[in-house]
Order: sequence, then C-alpha cells, then structure tokens
Amino acid sequence: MTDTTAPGQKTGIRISGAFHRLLAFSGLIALVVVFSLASPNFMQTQNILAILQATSVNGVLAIAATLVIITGGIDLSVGTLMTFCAVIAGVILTYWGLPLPLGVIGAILAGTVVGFTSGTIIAKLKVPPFIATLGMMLIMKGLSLVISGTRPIYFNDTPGFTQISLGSMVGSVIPGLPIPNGVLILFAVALLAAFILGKTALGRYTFALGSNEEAVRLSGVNVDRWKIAVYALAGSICGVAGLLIASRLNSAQPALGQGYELDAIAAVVIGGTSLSGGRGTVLGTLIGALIISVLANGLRILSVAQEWQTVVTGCIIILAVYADILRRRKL
Amino acid sequence: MTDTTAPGQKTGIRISGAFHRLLAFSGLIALVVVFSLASPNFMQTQNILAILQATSVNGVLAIAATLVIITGGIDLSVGTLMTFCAVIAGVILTYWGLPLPLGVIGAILAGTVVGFTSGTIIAKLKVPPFIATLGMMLIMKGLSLVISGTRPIYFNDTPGFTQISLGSMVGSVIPGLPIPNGVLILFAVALLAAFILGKTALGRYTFALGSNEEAVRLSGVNVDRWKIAVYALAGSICGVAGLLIASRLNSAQPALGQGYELDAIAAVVIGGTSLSGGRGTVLGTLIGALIISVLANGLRILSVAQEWQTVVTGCIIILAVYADILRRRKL
Amino acid sequence: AQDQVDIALISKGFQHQFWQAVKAGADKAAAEFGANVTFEGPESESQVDRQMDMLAAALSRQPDAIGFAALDSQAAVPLLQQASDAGIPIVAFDSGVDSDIPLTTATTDNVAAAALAADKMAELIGGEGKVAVVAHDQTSRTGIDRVDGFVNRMKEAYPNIEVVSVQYGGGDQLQSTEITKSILLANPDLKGIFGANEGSAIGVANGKTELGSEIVVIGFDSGAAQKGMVESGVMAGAITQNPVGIGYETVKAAIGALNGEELPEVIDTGFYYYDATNMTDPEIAAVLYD
Amino acid sequence: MVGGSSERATTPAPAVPLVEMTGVDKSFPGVRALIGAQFDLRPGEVHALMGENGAGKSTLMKVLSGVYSRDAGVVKLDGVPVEITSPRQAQDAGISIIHQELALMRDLTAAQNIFIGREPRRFGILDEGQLNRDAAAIFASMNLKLEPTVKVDTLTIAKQQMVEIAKALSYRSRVLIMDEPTAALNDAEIAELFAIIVRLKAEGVGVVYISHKMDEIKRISDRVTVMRDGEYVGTVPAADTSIETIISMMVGRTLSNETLAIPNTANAPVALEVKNLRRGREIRDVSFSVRQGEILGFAGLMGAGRTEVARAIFGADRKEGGEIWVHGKRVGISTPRDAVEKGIGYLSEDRKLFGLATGLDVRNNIALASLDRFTGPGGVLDEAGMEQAAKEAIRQLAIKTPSDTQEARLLSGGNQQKVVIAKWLLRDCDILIFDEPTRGIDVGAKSEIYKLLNNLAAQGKAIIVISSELPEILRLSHRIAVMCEGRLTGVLPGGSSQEDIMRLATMRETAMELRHAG
Ligand SMILES: Nc1ncnc2c1ncn2[C@@H]1O[C@H](COP(=O)(O)OP(=O)(O)OP(=O)(O)O)[C@@H](O)[C@H]1O
Ligand SMILES: Nc1ncnc2c1ncn2[C@@H]1O[C@H](COP(=O)(O)OP(=O)(O)OP(=O)(O)O)[C@@H](O)[C@H]1O
Ligand SMILES: [Mg+2]
Ligand SMILES: [Mg+2]
Repeated sequence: MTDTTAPGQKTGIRISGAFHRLLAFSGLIALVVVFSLASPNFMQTQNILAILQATSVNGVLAIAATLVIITGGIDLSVGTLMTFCAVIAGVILTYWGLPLPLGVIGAILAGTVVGFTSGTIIAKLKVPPFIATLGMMLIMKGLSLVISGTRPIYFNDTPGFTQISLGSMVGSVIPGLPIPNGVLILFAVALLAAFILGKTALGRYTFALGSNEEAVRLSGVNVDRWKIAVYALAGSICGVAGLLIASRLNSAQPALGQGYELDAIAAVVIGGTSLSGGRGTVLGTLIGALIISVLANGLRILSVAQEWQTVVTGCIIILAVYADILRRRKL
Repeated sequence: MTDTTAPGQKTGIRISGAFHRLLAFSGLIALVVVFSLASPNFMQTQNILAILQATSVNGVLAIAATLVIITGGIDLSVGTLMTFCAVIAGVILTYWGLPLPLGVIGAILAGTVVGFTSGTIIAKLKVPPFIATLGMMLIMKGLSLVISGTRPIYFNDTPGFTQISLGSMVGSVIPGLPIPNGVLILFAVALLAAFILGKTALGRYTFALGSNEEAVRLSGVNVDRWKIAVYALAGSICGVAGLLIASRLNSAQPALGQGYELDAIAAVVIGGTSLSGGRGTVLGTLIGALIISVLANGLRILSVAQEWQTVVTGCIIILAVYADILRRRKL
Repeated sequence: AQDQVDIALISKGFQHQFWQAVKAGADKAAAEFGANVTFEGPESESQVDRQMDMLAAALSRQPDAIGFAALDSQAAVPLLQQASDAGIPIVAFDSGVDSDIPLTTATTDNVAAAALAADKMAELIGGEGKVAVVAHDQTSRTGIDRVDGFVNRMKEAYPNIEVVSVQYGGGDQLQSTEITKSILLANPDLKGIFGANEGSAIGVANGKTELGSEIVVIGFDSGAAQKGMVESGVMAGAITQNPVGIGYETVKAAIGALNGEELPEVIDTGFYYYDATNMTDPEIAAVLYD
Repeated sequence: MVGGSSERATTPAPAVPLVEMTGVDKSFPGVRALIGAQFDLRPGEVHALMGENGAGKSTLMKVLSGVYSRDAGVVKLDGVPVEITSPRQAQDAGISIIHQELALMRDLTAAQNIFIGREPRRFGILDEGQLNRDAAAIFASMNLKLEPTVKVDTLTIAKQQMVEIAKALSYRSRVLIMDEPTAALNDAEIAELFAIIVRLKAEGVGVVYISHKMDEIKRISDRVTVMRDGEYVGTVPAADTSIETIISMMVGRTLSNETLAIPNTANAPVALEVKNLRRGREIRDVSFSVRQGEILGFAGLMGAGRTEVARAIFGADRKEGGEIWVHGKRVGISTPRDAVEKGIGYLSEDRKLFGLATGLDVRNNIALASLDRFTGPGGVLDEAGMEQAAKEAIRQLAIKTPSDTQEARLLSGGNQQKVVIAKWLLRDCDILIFDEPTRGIDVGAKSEIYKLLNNLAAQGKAIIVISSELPEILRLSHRIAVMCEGRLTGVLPGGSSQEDIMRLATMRETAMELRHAG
C-alpha cells in the first residue's frame, strides 16, 4: 500500500488552507474598497459601527440557520421565532414586571423549547424540515400576535433593557471605541457556535448528520436525539436574536420577523455553507452577513435609487458567490 | 437464476399505486369536509370558484417551482419574475399600445429569457441555484420597479385583457358553470407540465438530474443544456402566471411578488415533491396549492381571527404532511 | 348572534397599529350598534391579489355589508360589482375607490396631511437646508400620496429646502432605522427627516438616537412609542389621522346604508399635527391611539 | 446437491454457538428477500455466506445487525433468544458489520468516521488528538498507511473500504460481519485483511464473510453456508468441499467453465489509439491502442492511475496533454458527451456515485444513455420501446428485479451493477471501457459477463477492461496493459504469467532509477 499523503503535499494543504481562509474575505474586502473609494463617508468609525450594528440581528439568526443547514436541514422559522422570543421577554418584563434576568432567560428558554419542538417534529414524525419549520414559522407569527394582543410591548419599565443591544461596555472602558454590546453579543454567539461545531460531540454529529445521516444511524448513534439538540440550540440562538432586536427597538414588535429567514439563509449560503449539508463554517456565515449589510449600507450611502439598489444587490450576491467558486476551483 | 416477478406481486403493486394516488387527496378532502360541515357557505359554487381562482396564480407558480425542484434545484425568483413578466405585458400593451397577442407572447418570452439566464448561471457558472435565483429574485424585483416607473400599469386600453383570467369560456357554453379562464389556464399548464414530465425526454432528464447528476453526465448527456431548458421552461410558466395576475388585477403591480416563492415552494413540498430532487408530481403540487387556498378561504369563511388563522394554517400544514407520511409508511 | 348585522371589513393591513386602531374604532361601533364585525388585511400593502382573495372569501360569507380599503381600486372593481349585484352595500375607507359602487368613503386626505408635515418641517429647520423622507411603500396609495404631498410642497413653497433622499423601509422599524443611519452618515449636514408612517417614523427616531444626531424628525400616525418620542422631544411632532374615527364611521355608515339612510359622498375624518405642547388637548388626545 | 448435514468443521464445535438464526423471514414491498433463512456462527471461526446476487445475504446480516427487523424467525446469541432492533443494540451485544455499500460520512475525516458515536472526550470537549492517535494505532495494526486527518471523500474507494474495516475492528466485537469487504481491494490489501482475520480468529472472534471471489472462500473460511432466493440451501466445511460443489449449490446447476477461444485480432484495424496522455502525477505519458474485436486488460495496484486514464479518455476529467484517435481519426473529447458521440462508453468503478441514477427505475437507468434514440417528434419518449429494451436487457443479464419499474436503489448490489452494464450495452458503443465490471457480481453472473464481453469483442467492438482481479484479467484479455504510479509500464500478450504482471505493476520509478544506476 502506498501513502498518498507525501509530506510536501501536507504543507501544501496547510498553506492553502490559511490562504483560503484569507481569500474568503475577498468579496467582502472588494466591496469595502469600492465603497470607500466611492464615498468618504463610508469608512468613518460611526458608519463602520452602524454596519456592525445592522449585522447583529441577521448575523445571530444566520448562525442559528448555519447549525441547522449543516445537518442538511433548513430553518424557515428563525425570523418569527425571534419575534416570538421578543414577545415572551415583553410579557415577562412588562406585563408581569419581573426582573431583567428572568426576561433574558425566558426569551432564550422559549426559543429552546420551540426549537426542540421543531426538531422533534422533524426527527420523530419524519416531517421534512422545510415543512416543519414553515409550519412553525406561521405558528410563531400567529402566536406572537395573539400573546401580545397585536400591539408592541414596550420595555419602558425595564430601563436596562436597551443596554443589551445599544449600550457599549467596550466604550465605557475605551472611550474612543463605542462598540455596541449587540455587536459583542454577535461575536460571542459566533465564538460559542464555532466552539460547539468544532470541539464538541454535538458539533461532530451536526456535520455527520449532514454528511450521511443513514451512516450515522448505522453507526449506532441516536440520530434523533442529536438532531433535536441542534434545532433546540438553533432555537435558543433565535432567542438571543429576539433579545437583541427587542432591546434595540425598546419594544417587542409582534408583526415583524417574516422575511428575515431569507436574509439569514442567504448569509449562510453566501458564506459558503452548502444547503445539502455536511459542510459550513460560522466564520463564513459572519462574512456572508457582513457582505449583505455592507452592500445595503454602501448603496444607501451612495444614495443609489432604491429600485436600483435591489438590482445591484442581486447582481453582487451572484457575483460574490461566483468569485468564491472561481477562487476555490483555482486552489 | 429465477424470476421473482410473480404475477400476483405485480398486481399488488399496481393496486397499491392507484390506491396511493386516491389517498393522496385525503388531506384535501378532510379539509373540505370539515369546512363544509362548519359553514353552509363553504360548499357554494361561488365559493368553490373563488377558491379555484385564488389557487390559479400560486398553482401556476408552484408548477414552475416543481420542475426546478425535481432537478434538485430551487427557484426563489418565481414570484418577482411573475411580476416582471406582468410589467413587460404592461409595457407592451399599455405603454406601446401593441395588440393583445403580442403582450401575451412578450410576457412569456420575458419569463423564458430570464429563466434561461438563471439556468445558464447555475449550469455554466456553477453558482448554487439558491444563490442564483435569490439574486435573480432581487434583480427582477428592482427591474420591475424601474421599468414600470414604480407605479402600477393599467390595462384599460386593452379591453380583452381581464378576460384572460376573469372571463369564462366554460360559462359562455354552459351558463350554470362560470369557471373562470384563469382556472382553465391553471389546469392547462398542469396538464402540459405533467405531459412534459411524464412523456418527454426533457421530463426524463429532469428526474434524472435530480436523482444523480454526475451519473447523467457520465452517460454522455449534455447536462447543462437540459438543466438550462428546465429553468427556461419554469421561467415561461412564470410568464403565464404574470399574465394571470395582471389580468386578474387589470394592472401590473410592480411591488408585488416577493414572498410568493415561499407559498409556491410550500405547495410543492406539501404535494410530496422532495426538496432533494428526483421525485415529484404535478398532481401533488396542485393538491398542495389547493390545500393552501382551501385553508385560507375556509378559515376566513369561518370568521376565524386573522392571527389565529396563521396559527391554524401552520399546524395544518405540518399535520397534512405528517398524515401523508403515515399513509405512505403503511402502504 | 344570528340576528346581528354581519359586516366584513377588508383593510389594507392588519398587524400595524394604525390598522389595529381602525379595528378598535370598528369594534366600538359594532358594540354600540349591535353588529358583528370581522377585520382582515394582507401582510403588506403590495399584496393586491391577496386582498382580492380576502374580499372574495368575504363575499362567499354573504355578509350584510362590506367595508373596504382598496390597495388598488381598479383591481377590486369586478368583485365590488359582484357584491353590488348581490345587493351588499359597500363603504370605502382609508382611501377612495375609483368607482361609484361604494356608497361613501371614510378617509384622510394624505396629500394634504403630508403637506402639513412639510410646512412644520420647514418651520422647524428655518426654511432652508437638506431634508429626507423615509417612507413605507413605494407603490401603495398612501406611500405615494404622502411622499408626493411632502416633496411637492417643499418644491413649491420652500425653494431653499432640498429633499436629498427618499427611501423605503417597508414600514419595518429595524430596516427604517438602518436606512436612517445611512442617510445621516451620507449627509452629515442633513436638517430633518420625515417618517411617512408609524414604523418608518419610529425607525427614523431610533436611527437618530443611535447616532446621537440632532436632526428634526417629523412622524406620521401615533401609537404608544411615537407618542413617547414626541413627548420626550426625540420627534419634533407628528401628523395623526383619526383611525379610530375611520373605523367607527365606516361601520356606522354601513349600518346607516342598511337602514336606508342617505350618506355623504366623503366622510373626512381629518388629520392633526401634534407635538409635546398640544398632545394633551382634548381634541388631539381623542384621536391619538396607543 | 450437498445437504446441511455434512458437519465436519475444522474448529471443534462448542456446545453453544455465538449466533444462531433460524426460520428468518423478511419481505420488502414486492420482494420476499428471506424465506426461512438460517445461519449459525461459532467463536473463532470464519463462516462464509454465499449466494447469487439478490440471494438475501446482505438482508440476513442486516437483520442480525439491527438494521432491519425480521418478519419471523428466531435469533439467539449464546443460546439466548434476543431482539436486536437497532444498530446500537447490535454493537452493545458485540456485533459489528462492514456494510456492502460504503456507509461513510464523506465530509468527516477518517478518524472521525471510525469513532463516530464514541469520540474520546476531555471535560466534555472532543479530544481530537486522542482520536487521531487511536485511529493511527488501528491503521498501524492493519499495516495501513493512512493519515487519520484526511477527509474520506478525497480517498479512493479502496481506501474508503479500509476505513470501514478499521471502523469495524475498532469495536473489538465478538461477531464481525464483513459484507464483500474485498470488492474494492487489490491482492496486497486482501492479504493484509486476511492476516487481520486470522488474528481475530485466534482471539475467538466469529467472522461472517460474504464474497463473490471463490478463491477467497477456500483461503479463509472454515465453513460455508449457501443461500438461494432467500432460502437456506446448506452448510458445508470449506476444506472438504470443491468450489464447483459450492457453485452448484448457489446456482442450482453446474456451470460450464469453458475457456474462451481467443481469436486473432492482430490484423484488425485499430479502433482507439491514445497518444501521450498526461495529467500531473496521475497520468504520465500514457500511450496505447486497442483494435476492433480486441479486449485490452488493464492491470495495476491501487492508485496505479487506471481509472484516471479511463476517465480522461472519456472526457470525465480534464487532461493536460495527449491525443485520442478513434478509427484512425484524431478526435477532441472534452466532455463525456463528446466521447459517447464518438462511440465510446465508460462503466465507472463506483456505481452508486457515478453509475446509477438511484431515484429512477430500472428501465430508465438502462435507457439513460440512449434516451435520444427513444425520443420521437416533439421530444416524446417511446415508452414501449424503452420497456422492451429494458426487459430484453433484464433477461439477457438475468437482472433480478420484481419489474423493470422497480427503483434502482432497491436492487441488490450486484444487480445494480448489471443495470449499469445494461445501460452501456443498450447504447451500442464501438469502444467500451469497463472499470471493475464484475465488482460485487456473483460467479454465475460473472461468467455471463465474461461471455458477454467475448461476444461483444466477437462483434468487432474494442474493449478495455480495468480489473484488480488478476485471474479475471488473464482470462479475458487478448493483451494486458500494466500501470504503475501513473505510467504504463508495459503491455504483455494474453497468456502472460501473474509474475510478469506483478513485476510491471510494482515497477516503481525509484526502482527503475536504481536499476539504471546499477
Ligand atoms: N430495502 C429494500 N427494499 C426492497 N427490496 C430490497 C431491499 N433490500 C433488499 N431488497 C431485495 O431483497 C433481495 C435480497 O437482497 P440482498 O441485498 O440481501 O442480496 P445479496 O445476497 O446481498 O446480493 P448481492 O450479492 O448482490 O449483494 C433482492 O431481491 C433485493 O432486491
Ligand atoms: N478523489 C480523489 N481525490 C484525490 N486523489 C485521488 C482521488 N481519487 C484518486 N486519487 C488519486 O489518483 C491516483 C489513482 O487513483 P485510483 O486509485 O483510482 O487508481 P486506479 O488505478 O484506478 O486504482 P483502482 O482502480 O485499483 O482503485 C492515486 O494517486 C489516488 O490517490
Ligand atoms: Mg449484498
Ligand atoms: Mg480504479
């Protein structure tokens, strides 16, 4: 038997791996460069912070979607589940007047329970993920309206609430760098998700399920349990997104949320995660989410007419992914 | 070597096949029965016609999506492409004042060209269908606004136009049965699509591509050409949908269309077509689209509060698909 | 409740506070006159065909009267004709229907209301400088009317004011916030922004707060959040319609029609400018809603 | 016919067998896969399970390993009746299985695949270092040079098969089921595997061994159980039973093993000529030709590059240089379609990945490469013609399927392979490249395929057969091309000895350099 992995090849692979990761940013960097040249307003600290802030909610949702998509599934409910969790926080904090930490826990718990339910429907009843989460999307949308009484719930009685997203812990330490907490939370969620995917059994099974579910089953792994766990985790991350958006708007807006799933899934796919499962990275998803925000922000800064913004966004999404494909083919 | 094909076994399979097809309606029939019992207004001719009319646009879009999904792809652009085609018809008929047939041809041709473009991006540039059609969805949305000048185009100068959808050829022959032409067009498109899928080489390759694209390529088939053909065909069907909706509203509404892709894809999946490709039927998609419309109509007839309508719809979509899964498992 | 009058209201939206206030007004009238009222509307103001499906389902229900806020009045004509043939009286609300089928229309003059917003904006920024508009919808009647009303008024009456940007956020608060921040960062010398409906207005105010900007914000509609912002001064003021009145008048007119009463062609439910100084005036407080 | 009563096992029969299965029934829609099947396994024995394609071997073992639940029958472990309803239960009961169809998670590494479900952890965190060390230890014990961190989808099927074997070994089970483990392996790897099996025997492990390679049965097994059409035929001791007897038990008749007359093709016109084909390290300046009516065998060790050459000729992969001449004319082939249009057909070595459209039925798989022939005006397909062609192929190749409308993925492995062969026969190409055509095919069908290849050659077709089984190459080929490390190291005449072939197959570049230096 011969060894196909010559030492030279190995270093080759390592170098190309690092190079690869660096180049993955290329689409994003290209956009940033173009916009910086086109408008002096683009590269200002405040605008950069605005872009990051704008990424936070979609970024967190996209991370939730990434986990599910790596298993070979899909989660259409991320947007309305986020809203549902925000409403739950509103009920706990405003209607019941309980203290802030309970609201935070309640929102995340609500997300976990709903994710657990979706996962159970998918794993145990064998309903395709698309249908199970489509149904859940509608259920969450309706329940958000029912629970809130079709009106926004304001957090005026919970003064610290807006700080979750808008306050700046960094800014209070380093005055010149008022990075909003929402952005920190995005990065924290990303780090946590990357850790889970890379270092824990749950992460391993996430990739394994998307790779070949039948093989995992044949290996004696309790496939259902892990699948449910992934959906539950994704749900709890949607809970975090719910807190972010509610604290940013200082209210739980029950009507909002539908349509957000498409942006989240788009960020995932632009970030190189395959919809057929088995591969994907949180870093890629972050880049994908940033590409979407930078594009939106940059085109607005350039005062491009809105109908043309849409056209250009469509073209650039296709081009960004195509560039990524070309790059991979070359390496 | 012996032949296991005993005559008895074979008939067994045939019977179960027919039975199967009959039972596939069960979810739909159950809904109809429940609503009929709950409200005397549900089973009236006028309401049945309203349901069919409400199904026509989504049904046609879902048929377009079915073709693409069977190849293992996805088409997110069906909704806005429909709108784009409607706008093109508006430009031809109202802005340029050309005769009706040219408007019809123009809309369908526009759909075909756009579908062809999406197909080419997917087949030749290897951009994943999700991204290519997401991009196309945005491009079509923007272009519809640009071309129409962000305002509806009315067809008041083309008197026959509303007849495409609202007139009733059947009604003029059999007075008691004013089935709108839009519904006839839906069935015509369904028959055509079923014929193409079942009887032609294009249809066979559609299934083959979704089943194992690499095997098809290694069989010496020009995979790219057939894939592009499927997307172009789907595009032309979106053109038909564009005509249907424009004639129903007597106007091309340039802002409409986004979000419709989800309903179309939902109809496809409820109808039993797998998102991973290789299997699916037009009949199933029709049933899926009908389930969606019957549900919406029935809940409205029963005066269910709108937020609860959403919740119930979500639950029933999951249940309908679960019932279908149970049925298949038993057979 | 079999003997109660059954009235179906098909509105342009459902989840937004404005439409919920219309619903509240309708419910109030329903309670007062002993009617059974249902209220439905599509998700976004672009879904013209969905509204048609709702109207068709409402017709199948065979209600005694219909109240209808047309997203596109032409599209609705065949169904309205069908209703009128069936002898079901129709009352238009919020915006008119280009047809003589509706017996009356309970509405706000959106063009004039937006022009008033322009006047107030001009007054507050001192008659010169750059302003922008964040609106909800590029193609809906209210979206078009309010943008046109504001922009045209500025053009005609205030030559030193330039409307540098008109953008649309779908009435989504978050999206409107992001849009506002981009506009502010692209135009550091901007003086004011008009938010053309509730979601847009709140989004504009949020964007202003997040960037710590000092621009003048004028909003549209009310709701608890917007009232709070006007109170605290983040928003200089806002135009409010009288949605509760619209809902109330619609149901009242429908019942009047069923009783054979003569109805006026238009029931103008009016609009008002409110700011921190006049919010508690009884006349204003009556039309503000949470 | 030999009955099940001739019990003269080489290992002394202990009182209680490890596994005992009796009266096992299993039906699938339209198929009775097992009818009263029976099987037993003793500690420390290798028990071969034999039968034609579709006889029910894999199904029986899937029942034992908890993948399928049986419809009837008794399964006993150590004499105690048990219900094994999941793979996990089977593992806990000490049963592990190497499935016939590879069941790997393609996006994971070799080590991750082996220990899926049993990852070493430290404080709840995966210990990737330990994982890789454990995998490396198993590879070392198998004499396998493989990096534990390599992703399995970059491995050849042979290496993937070795990963599956490593995975099964890692369970340290008392019962190890191997369903055609050697189908993708070459002789050296098979020898390595057999050494492992001998070691396991010594440790008292019971091994169930399924293979269609008759010589292996004699080499490794103690007893042989034969199945036919889902039924138990008999159990015989391997040492005292001739291969012919086993075969006749399998097929229910005696197979004629006539040696095929090799016609002289030396003067026939050249059908395919390949000149200086190149691509990086994989294909290094390969030139050869095949004449009409000739079968050219391709021999070589795993990774010799035979598949790469075939795929490059066929246009499935890119080439960096070289010319292809068909019937004396230089042709440009850059896609499989070009190749098929020039009359070249290629049966790939991995049917699941590249051969079969698993969702389609048998009929459409057979017609897949010839659909244009069945397409009438308006693109409408001639379904009746396709049905007739498919039924003809099913008859000709004796494909075991309930009907031509059965989904291809539901056929047994060997019958799937026949469907892919039928596809190319229907296409009627002048030049056919068969890459491992008999992989997973039973003896009866194998000799059918040999006959078929000879018939095709007799009809004037030029045929290339790539095979890792030397006896097959020797039996079929008019000439034998041998490859090593991407180079064509020589072309031998038909009657050459195994030693000559092995010498060329191991002629490494370094060895050649040394010889030149010396
Ligand atoms: N999941 C399934 N659904 C339907 N039929 C099946 C299924 N699995 C196996 N069969 C059928 O059961 C029979 C026995 O198949 P099995 O795979 O056990 O054969 P085998 O002896 O292993 O053959 P091979 O040597 O080709 O691997 C075949 O006719 C096959 O088509
Ligand atoms: N998917 C792959 N990714 C990377 N390298 C590959 C891949 N497949 C094959 N190779 C490499 O290509 C060379 C030849 O492959 P392969 O083993 O298929 O040759 P072969 O002669 O057809 O052998 P066999 O048919 O016995 O497997 C080897 O160096 C192998 O490592
Ligand atoms: Mg088998
Ligand atoms: Mg090979």
